[in-house]
Amino acid sequence: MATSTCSASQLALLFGPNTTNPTAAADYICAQFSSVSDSFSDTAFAVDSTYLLFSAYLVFSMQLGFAMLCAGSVRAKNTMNIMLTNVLDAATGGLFYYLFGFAFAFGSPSNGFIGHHYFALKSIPSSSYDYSAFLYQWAFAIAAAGITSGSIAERTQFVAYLIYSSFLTGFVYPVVSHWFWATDGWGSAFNTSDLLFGSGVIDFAGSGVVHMVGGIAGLWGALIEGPRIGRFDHLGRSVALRGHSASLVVLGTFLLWFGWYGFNPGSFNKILSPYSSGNYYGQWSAVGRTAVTTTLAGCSAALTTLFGKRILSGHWNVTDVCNGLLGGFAAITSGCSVVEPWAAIICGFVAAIVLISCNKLAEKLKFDDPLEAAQLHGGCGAWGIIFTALFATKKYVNEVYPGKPDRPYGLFMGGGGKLLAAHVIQILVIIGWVSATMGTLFFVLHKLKLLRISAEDEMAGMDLTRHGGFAYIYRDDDDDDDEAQRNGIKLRKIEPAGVTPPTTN
Amino acid sequence: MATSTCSASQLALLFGPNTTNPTAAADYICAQFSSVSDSFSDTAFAVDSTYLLFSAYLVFSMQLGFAMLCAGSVRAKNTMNIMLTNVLDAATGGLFYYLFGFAFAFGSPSNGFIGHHYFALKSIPSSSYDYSAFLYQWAFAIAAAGITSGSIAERTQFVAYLIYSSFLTGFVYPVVSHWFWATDGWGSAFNTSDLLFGSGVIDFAGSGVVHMVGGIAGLWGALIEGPRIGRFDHLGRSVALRGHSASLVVLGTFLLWFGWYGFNPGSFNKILSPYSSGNYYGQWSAVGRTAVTTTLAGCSAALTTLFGKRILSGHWNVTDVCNGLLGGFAAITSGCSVVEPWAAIICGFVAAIVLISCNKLAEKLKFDDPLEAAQLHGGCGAWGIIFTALFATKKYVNEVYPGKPDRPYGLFMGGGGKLLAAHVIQILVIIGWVSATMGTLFFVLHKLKLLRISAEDEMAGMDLTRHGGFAYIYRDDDDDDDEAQRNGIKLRKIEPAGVTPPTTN
Amino acid sequence: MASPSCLASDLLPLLGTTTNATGAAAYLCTQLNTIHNRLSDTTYAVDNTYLLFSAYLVFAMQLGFAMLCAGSVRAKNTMNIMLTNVLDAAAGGLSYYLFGFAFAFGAPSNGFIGRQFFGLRDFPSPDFDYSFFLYQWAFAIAAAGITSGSIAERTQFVAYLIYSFFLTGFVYPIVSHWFWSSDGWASATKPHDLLFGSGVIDFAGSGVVHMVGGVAGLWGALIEGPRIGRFDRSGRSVALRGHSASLVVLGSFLLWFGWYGFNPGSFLTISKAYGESGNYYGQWSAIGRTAVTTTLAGSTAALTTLFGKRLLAGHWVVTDVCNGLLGGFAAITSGCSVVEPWAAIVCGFVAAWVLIGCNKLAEKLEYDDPLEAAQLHGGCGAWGLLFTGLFANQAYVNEVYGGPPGRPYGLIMGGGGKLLAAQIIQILVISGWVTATMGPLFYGLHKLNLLRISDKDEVAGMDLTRHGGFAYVYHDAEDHTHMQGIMLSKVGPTNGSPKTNQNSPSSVV
Repeated sequence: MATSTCSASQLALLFGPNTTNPTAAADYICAQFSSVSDSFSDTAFAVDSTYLLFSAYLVFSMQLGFAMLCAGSVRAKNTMNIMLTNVLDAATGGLFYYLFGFAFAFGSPSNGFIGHHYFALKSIPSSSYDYSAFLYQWAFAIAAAGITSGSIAERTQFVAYLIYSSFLTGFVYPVVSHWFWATDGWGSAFNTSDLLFGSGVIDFAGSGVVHMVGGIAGLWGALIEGPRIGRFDHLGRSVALRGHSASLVVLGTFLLWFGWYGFNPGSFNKILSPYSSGNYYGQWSAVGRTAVTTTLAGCSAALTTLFGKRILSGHWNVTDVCNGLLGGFAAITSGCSVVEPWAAIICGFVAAIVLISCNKLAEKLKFDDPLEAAQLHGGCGAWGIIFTALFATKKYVNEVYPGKPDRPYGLFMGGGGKLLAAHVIQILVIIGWVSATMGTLFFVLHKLKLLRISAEDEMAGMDLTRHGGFAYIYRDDDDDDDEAQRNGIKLRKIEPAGVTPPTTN
Repeated sequence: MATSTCSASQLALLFGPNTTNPTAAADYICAQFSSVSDSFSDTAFAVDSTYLLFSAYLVFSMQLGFAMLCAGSVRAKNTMNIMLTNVLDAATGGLFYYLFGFAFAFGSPSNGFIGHHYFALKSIPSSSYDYSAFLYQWAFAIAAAGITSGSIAERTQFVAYLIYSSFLTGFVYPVVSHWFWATDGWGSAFNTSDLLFGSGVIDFAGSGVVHMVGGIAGLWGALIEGPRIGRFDHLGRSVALRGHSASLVVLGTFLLWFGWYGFNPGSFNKILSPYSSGNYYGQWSAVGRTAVTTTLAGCSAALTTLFGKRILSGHWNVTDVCNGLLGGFAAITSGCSVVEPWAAIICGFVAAIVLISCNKLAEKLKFDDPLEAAQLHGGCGAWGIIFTALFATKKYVNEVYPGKPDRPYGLFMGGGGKLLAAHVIQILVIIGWVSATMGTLFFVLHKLKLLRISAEDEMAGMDLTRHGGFAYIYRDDDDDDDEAQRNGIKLRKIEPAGVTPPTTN
Repeated sequence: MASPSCLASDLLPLLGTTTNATGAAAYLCTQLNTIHNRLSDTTYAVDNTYLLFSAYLVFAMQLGFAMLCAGSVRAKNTMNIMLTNVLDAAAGGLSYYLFGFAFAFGAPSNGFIGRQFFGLRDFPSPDFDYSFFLYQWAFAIAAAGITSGSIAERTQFVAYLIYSFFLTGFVYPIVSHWFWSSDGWASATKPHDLLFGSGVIDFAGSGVVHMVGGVAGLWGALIEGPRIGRFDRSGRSVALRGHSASLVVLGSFLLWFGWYGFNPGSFLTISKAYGESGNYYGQWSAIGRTAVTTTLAGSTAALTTLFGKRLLAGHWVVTDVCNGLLGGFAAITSGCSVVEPWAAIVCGFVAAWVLIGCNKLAEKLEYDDPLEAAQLHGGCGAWGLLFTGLFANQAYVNEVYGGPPGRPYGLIMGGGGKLLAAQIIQILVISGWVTATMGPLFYGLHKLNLLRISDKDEVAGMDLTRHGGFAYVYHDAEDHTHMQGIMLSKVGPTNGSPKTNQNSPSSVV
């Protein structure tokens, strides 16, 4: 944030020879100005770093949200497994994104396909990226892997999990984010030279880059593995395998909501950036507006799901409402910064319908995704990208993506079809790229018998066979009482189940 | 952040007598500059306070993390007990730290041993400490007490808990933090006059001051109480008494991770502090770097534990991974601000091994610590202090601890052994001080029969005997149906246990 | 921003005969004005950062409410109460966007109700930015969340939707207009014509948020009557304990965490000097102080409850301590910014006893509130308003509320009774207004048979009858049929569900 520089020579001329020592006076005054200007620069760095760091922490808290959402959505016997994968997403993601993920994504100057600087944070901080930028992007990267883990839950070998997670966080996702977010990505709206269709893709916080990538990867994983045992009965009817704890689902959903305030508004990266200096309206307002659009999209999606599901299934279902809510968020993520609040309500409304339809379709096709991750992040994410191309307003596009006047904007707002074309390209390219990489990976793992666990393991639950025991022990029996234990296990086999009413949705 | 002051008399001379009214002109201009400079000072206070306050809130959220971690790690019958202790840590800590803890810790000017100003926040805010500093330090103080509560869980009388918690938060911990963090502490690196070994101790966010203090206190408590009933069988073999909910453990761990971003980067206290004004590199970068080193240390510790435990016990164990993760964080806490990111990976790797070894040792010695708190915070904390003395880089040490050029730095980085010597002293002194105070306290409580609960209480669970009932009621029986209830209880006695496989670790 | 802008015409005569005095003066002033603009930008950025993150913290309280409510009800109603909490936030978002915010802050308007900014039209304005809307929305949904606790476990879902919409969209915004908007009739920030020359000091809403939620809950719970089994046939109180203390503690801590957005965040801006610019003491210190008073009030209330309950009930009860803690927070919310830290300790101490007293009273009157929300938010909230009238500190009142000097302050601090009078008026008016609006609403719903669920539903649990199943499935029935599961669960114990003695005398809440 440069204050216009003070030119001592110019000022000296203005003072002229009547002043005793015009040069010195001018120097003196200009030194003051330049010190002020330096202070401004310091302040701006401090404020922006504070903003970005706390946003990154919020995004990180989404990982906790994913963990709780996933844990609550699977059956108790696989809880340890899915939570471990979520912890490891963050941990392996941290190492791989540090070593090369960030370099692939943002290592400019580079080509349009992949970055190649800043491996292991070499030469960071630079004038373009500080450590806080790395931290923020890392939190995004692990979110993508977290999405996929939901799709393949309850039936995937742990080793397969480690492999795909490293590959996704370390390579597949960074490359996509390079394309659409780095200054030299081929589809990026920040690209300084050669914008795709003169516009570039406006995927502000990553409906495509994060959510669709995660969702499509999950789609392939779940397709190749096939449904869980018992998910479709011998007549092919769908049988809901309900998660074991709705409390954890709600906890996770709210934490994701909380974290989304880092995800969307945080994607501005800077808050101290006036649109016209000295005015009450600046990037800080845009940040606030983004938080508002995010909120409204989620809210309207939740309400639409509530009433939609009530009509379809006859129940007021909290887990469905939670999923609808998240679908609304996933959809608004792309356009959150460039649409009006009223448009966000439309976005959420349609997102809920998209999610319900995708779920119906999945059921028809006997596609089993324990967390609806492919439908939610893939389907609603794709809708979000289209939505942005329809509703982006001219004013906001130019404010948020400055530097090039007369950018194309939303079709319905009178901005022509160029943005829409770019966005359709984005959807196709992401589907293609993720299918080509993750699809292949899952297929190879499948062929190597590394993907799916055995049927016995699946029936018994992975926690017992792989993770050393169940997640919950609400009854305390002395663990050394071996006889009672053997009894317990024997009796469990013949004992009837607890109260599990069949659900119809 | 003072802009250099503008001297009107000097400027007036430069304008000279030919200017109509040189004094007034100079005054006018300088008044403008001094108003700008004041505004900068306001802005700096506002930014730094914002930063510190939100960091304090994050650190506070660690208390929630501890509560959930502890709750999940104990058996269901003691959940209410341990959660109550965590709530009270925060509450009693709030009062005692307000009344005298903060005064003992930071009440300068004082001697090197203990502070004696600011009792009950008298004369706060001052130019050195604002309310936000108190809040931040309070959140640290309650963390130390939270650590100890884990070690003595499931077998300690509630009264003993109240006594030790007040003593630790109000006296033992503040004194230690005075030594190493206050400007006149004898071992502090901020000490302006007389640095220990010309260096002072670099315990940036408190591997020693917080974690070792909590861990050693827990060690003595657990040693004096002895293991829980059933923890070691009559042959002396170790029997794992598993916690009742892995979900809560993961929830707690992620919350701690989230909070650690307040703990470590927040310890800078200020973010708007340039290293050289007008440059993109400043304290904001150091803050970001600290967040990155913290992340990487935790990640590498988690992965090391994952594979280490897989080799040792044959399971992929999520609670062990969580503990490993926390061990990595506890270790990096000391050096987080002065080491390179790659060194943090080493720190985490070793921390995981230290934790595994400490646990093996504890098993050998029949030391029972339900949360591994003494091993984790004591052991990894001590390693962290050593680590800092080995890997602290020259540049970062001088930036983070300015004011004295040519400070000693890490041994492996070529900085000589002075820092290491100071750090060894720190470890010894903390062990000595905490043993002398908390060891004695626990011993006295033990002799007064106030420490350990009766064997019957322990078998039945403290929740039933002391806290008015169990924490969970998942089965709803119609509460008026007394017969069913009596039946239920009767049947429970003769019914075998649920599936609790014996675990080997 | 305090810096006066530089006027070239001021500087010109001073430079006088300099070769190009006009040019020099214009040059210097352009530079300085750029600086002032940048300072203004910086202030906006810092204040918005502060307000946004505070809003996020306040939003986290909604999660806290959800977990607290979930843990405090029986397992069979968990899905129901959590759904209401999710919908509070969602329905509140739409209604507050469409008209709630306009009713509350749509100045210029009359003293009763605002009428600008419907659907965020003409937003942002110089007075309000989006971040302010977000912050106020987070407050509005908190009020609805409070009420949902009072009527838990026995209310029809449709009734819930109706009252929640009405409360967030109309009742609450109007109250907040009265006391917080710059043209509310009792607001302390009004430029002239203050109520009793003082206006009401309800800084973060002990009255506006907590009492509104609490009184609404009171009417709901009164009209519905107690849950089945809450009082036995001889009228003795039987505690119906919540199903998970872990969730209660989780919720309480999250609320505590969020309260740091609620109270200190209510300053709205942080970059503001008090008096002379360039001093270390400014609004940032007041914000820190507010966080400290909040902490101390809660801590004291928790400890008071701990020992008080130990004496009364003989147990160390964690859920009671959590409620006490929250009572302390609800009470300090009104005066947090204008009292000394030591006074906050007094506030918390009394709040704990107020809560215990209210609970005793509720038991006597056979009033059933599953979360003690009416007692906690209504009772402690009212105490908090009185407390502010007694203990508000002169210096702090003038710093925080500015305006004319010589504002009335706390009675005990020597500030006379005017503030206290205004605070009492506030309590009466809030009780009256909420009673007049929410009372008839609940009564109408009751008459239409839309309020309370059937006895059968209540015994079976709403999750099973309305929400498609129980919240928890800890043991997996792979292929067992529904009938077996239910049938057998009636006659025999299921595996892994500890039977607790729910009628143990210890669990009297």
